[in-house]
Amino acid sequence: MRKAGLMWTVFGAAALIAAGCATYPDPATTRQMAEKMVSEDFTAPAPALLKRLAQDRSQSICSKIGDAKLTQEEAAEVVKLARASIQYPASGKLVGNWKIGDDLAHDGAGDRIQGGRLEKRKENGGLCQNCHALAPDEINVGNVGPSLTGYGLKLGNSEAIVKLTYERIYNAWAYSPCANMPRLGATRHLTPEQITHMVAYLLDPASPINKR
Amino acid sequence: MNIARRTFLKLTGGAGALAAAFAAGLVAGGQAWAATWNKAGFESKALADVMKSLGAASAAESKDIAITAPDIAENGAVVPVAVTSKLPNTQQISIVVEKNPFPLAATFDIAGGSEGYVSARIKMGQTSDVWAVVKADGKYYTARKEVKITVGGCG
Amino acid sequence: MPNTRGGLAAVLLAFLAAWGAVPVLAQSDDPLGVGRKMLAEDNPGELWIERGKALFHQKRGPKGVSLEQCDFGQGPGKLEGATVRLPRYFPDTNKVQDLESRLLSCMVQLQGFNRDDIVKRAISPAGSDGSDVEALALYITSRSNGMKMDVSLSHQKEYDMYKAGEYLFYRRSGQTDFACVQCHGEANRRIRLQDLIHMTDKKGVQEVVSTWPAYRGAHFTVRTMQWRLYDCFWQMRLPELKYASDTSIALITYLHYQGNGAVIGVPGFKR
Amino acid sequence: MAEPMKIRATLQGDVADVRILMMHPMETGQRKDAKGEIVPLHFIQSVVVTHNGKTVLDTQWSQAVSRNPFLGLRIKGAKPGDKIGVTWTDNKGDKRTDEATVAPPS
Repeated sequence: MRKAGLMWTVFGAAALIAAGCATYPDPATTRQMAEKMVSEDFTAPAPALLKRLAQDRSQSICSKIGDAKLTQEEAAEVVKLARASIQYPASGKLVGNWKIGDDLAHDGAGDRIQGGRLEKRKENGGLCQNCHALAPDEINVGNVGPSLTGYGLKLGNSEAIVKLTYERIYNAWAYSPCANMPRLGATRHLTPEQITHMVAYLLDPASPINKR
Repeated sequence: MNIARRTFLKLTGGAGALAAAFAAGLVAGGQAWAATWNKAGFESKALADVMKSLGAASAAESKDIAITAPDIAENGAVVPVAVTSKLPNTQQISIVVEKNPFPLAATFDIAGGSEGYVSARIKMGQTSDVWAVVKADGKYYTARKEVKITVGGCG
Repeated sequence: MPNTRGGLAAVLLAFLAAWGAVPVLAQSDDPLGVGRKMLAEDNPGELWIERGKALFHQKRGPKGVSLEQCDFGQGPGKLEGATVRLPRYFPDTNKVQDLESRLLSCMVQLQGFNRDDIVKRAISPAGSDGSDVEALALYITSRSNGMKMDVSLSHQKEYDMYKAGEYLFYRRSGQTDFACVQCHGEANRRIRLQDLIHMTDKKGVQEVVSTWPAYRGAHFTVRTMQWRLYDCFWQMRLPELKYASDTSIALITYLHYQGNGAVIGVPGFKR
Repeated sequence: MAEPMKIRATLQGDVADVRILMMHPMETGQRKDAKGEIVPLHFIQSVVVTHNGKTVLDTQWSQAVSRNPFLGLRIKGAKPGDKIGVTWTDNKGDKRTDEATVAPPS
């Protein structure tokens, strides 16, 4: 009975296409076609770099189409994976040098691929300026993410805030599953040491971000 | 390589002929502009020297000159600047970018049939005052406006 | 302890939310607007239309023929209104093609150019005066200026491309965790000072599909939709998108269909 | 030999609004190419605009004028069909002349 029904569906769809009544493919077929495209349509100077296109479990969950919402179970899984991903610097010190952090926050370069070449740098830029307002007098800042102006003034620099700030930069999805904010530490875009400098830039009272 | 140039090469039979054609043009065209091009002004590195070269060292500020330019330019390589002079008998308009390595960007000599208005696009290395220096009825006047430059960084 | 952490996180979220709501540059006193308007009024991109027209009619390639027999869907050589229906399915190639992949097919099949050679030069290097393909794409699109985008889905492959494009628009990957929607899913957003077009909004996506090819001020030359997509993937730190690939055509099909009704006006002017 | 200019001249009353686009690299002599070599100074030094053959604007430019330059001006006492001529000359002696007619008010 069930088999017969399935047969009907298959023949039915074929007949509809033949009659000019083509229609949207189902999600599984769409996924299969699109993933095949992704696997064929990109080039990189080294095969290992093509792996950047592969999705990890969290990215796959966080790729909701249109208005589709995360289920509670999915959100919980993303948070769990994010928490497990967080690593701390070998020194154990979560607050680095705010001046280095300032430079990093304004550095949008590193690790891009163009003309068959990888943009090789010792370390990547922190990308903050692209999306966040930073020091009060800065004009050339984005607004995809919330303003970070006065971050330390507002939140202080208690041990708990230090840890929270570090973790949010390392993997924002531990607190906001599937947020737009990249998981900068977890994806290895930044090193734990770089993140400590950004923590200092956000929290240090002397940092330009906390100037009134 | 543009098409026009490629076609021309074919017609004249090679780069040698092209160079010869240019050389011929250079002599005629070159002399025509060389007589008027304000070499001293364009090679000046300081605002005061530019003003001197224009004969505008003692120019007065005027409210009859309007500079239209963005408060913030997204791309310092292409900053639109328009100057409108309501001063009677406007004869010349210059655009000067104070903090450029060579501040004098352009000078426009206006003959009788043209209004006291010019619009152009200029390069700016950094945030700077942009000056309009206007010669009207034999006297010099100025106006200025600050244009902030944000360098695009990546992309 | 978990409570403290939750409490702190809530404080942080409240802080971010409150501050994030205030745009740094208010819409009313748009300090960039004057410059943008002045630049767009006189668009140097128009200089490339004549070049594209000449290239279109010139006998070129190993076979020494013009592109006058190229069929963009309205019949050989018919350019008026051709791009409003692209991408579309073409029986001769049995593929859904956008403007640039179709142009590429014609340059290879009609004119005898080597595909790899054309692809290598399609996106011109920085500092140059642009490629043949860039000028051709602008000229061909300009012949639909003033007409409304009218992409239809009727062939099964068109439906497939549309859905694949939608999937790819939302597909997150790489070290930035970005899909298209992370930057183009909300109104009034900027990367630094550059406006991000809100592409999940009808008006936003219409602006995208009606203004390419465009003169890119920072490059001093004309750029195409294929370049726009390539450059996004570059900025996302992903591998290089192949020119005229199915991935690009799928995304273009998705965007163009969403943007139906937009009135084409090229070249656009981009910062 | 260079690419043609794009000249638009439209009437507002008896004033012709003239807008000119030119294709030119306007090299500053400071930019380095992909190979790291300095690209030599190459820029338009002079643009002369005529109205029915009579010079109405005579410009001197430096390398600080943007690549693919734009020039806008307004000519008094113009009528539909009047001829607007534009000639640019660069520092290498390359030059180009184009002409347009004044369009009636739209």
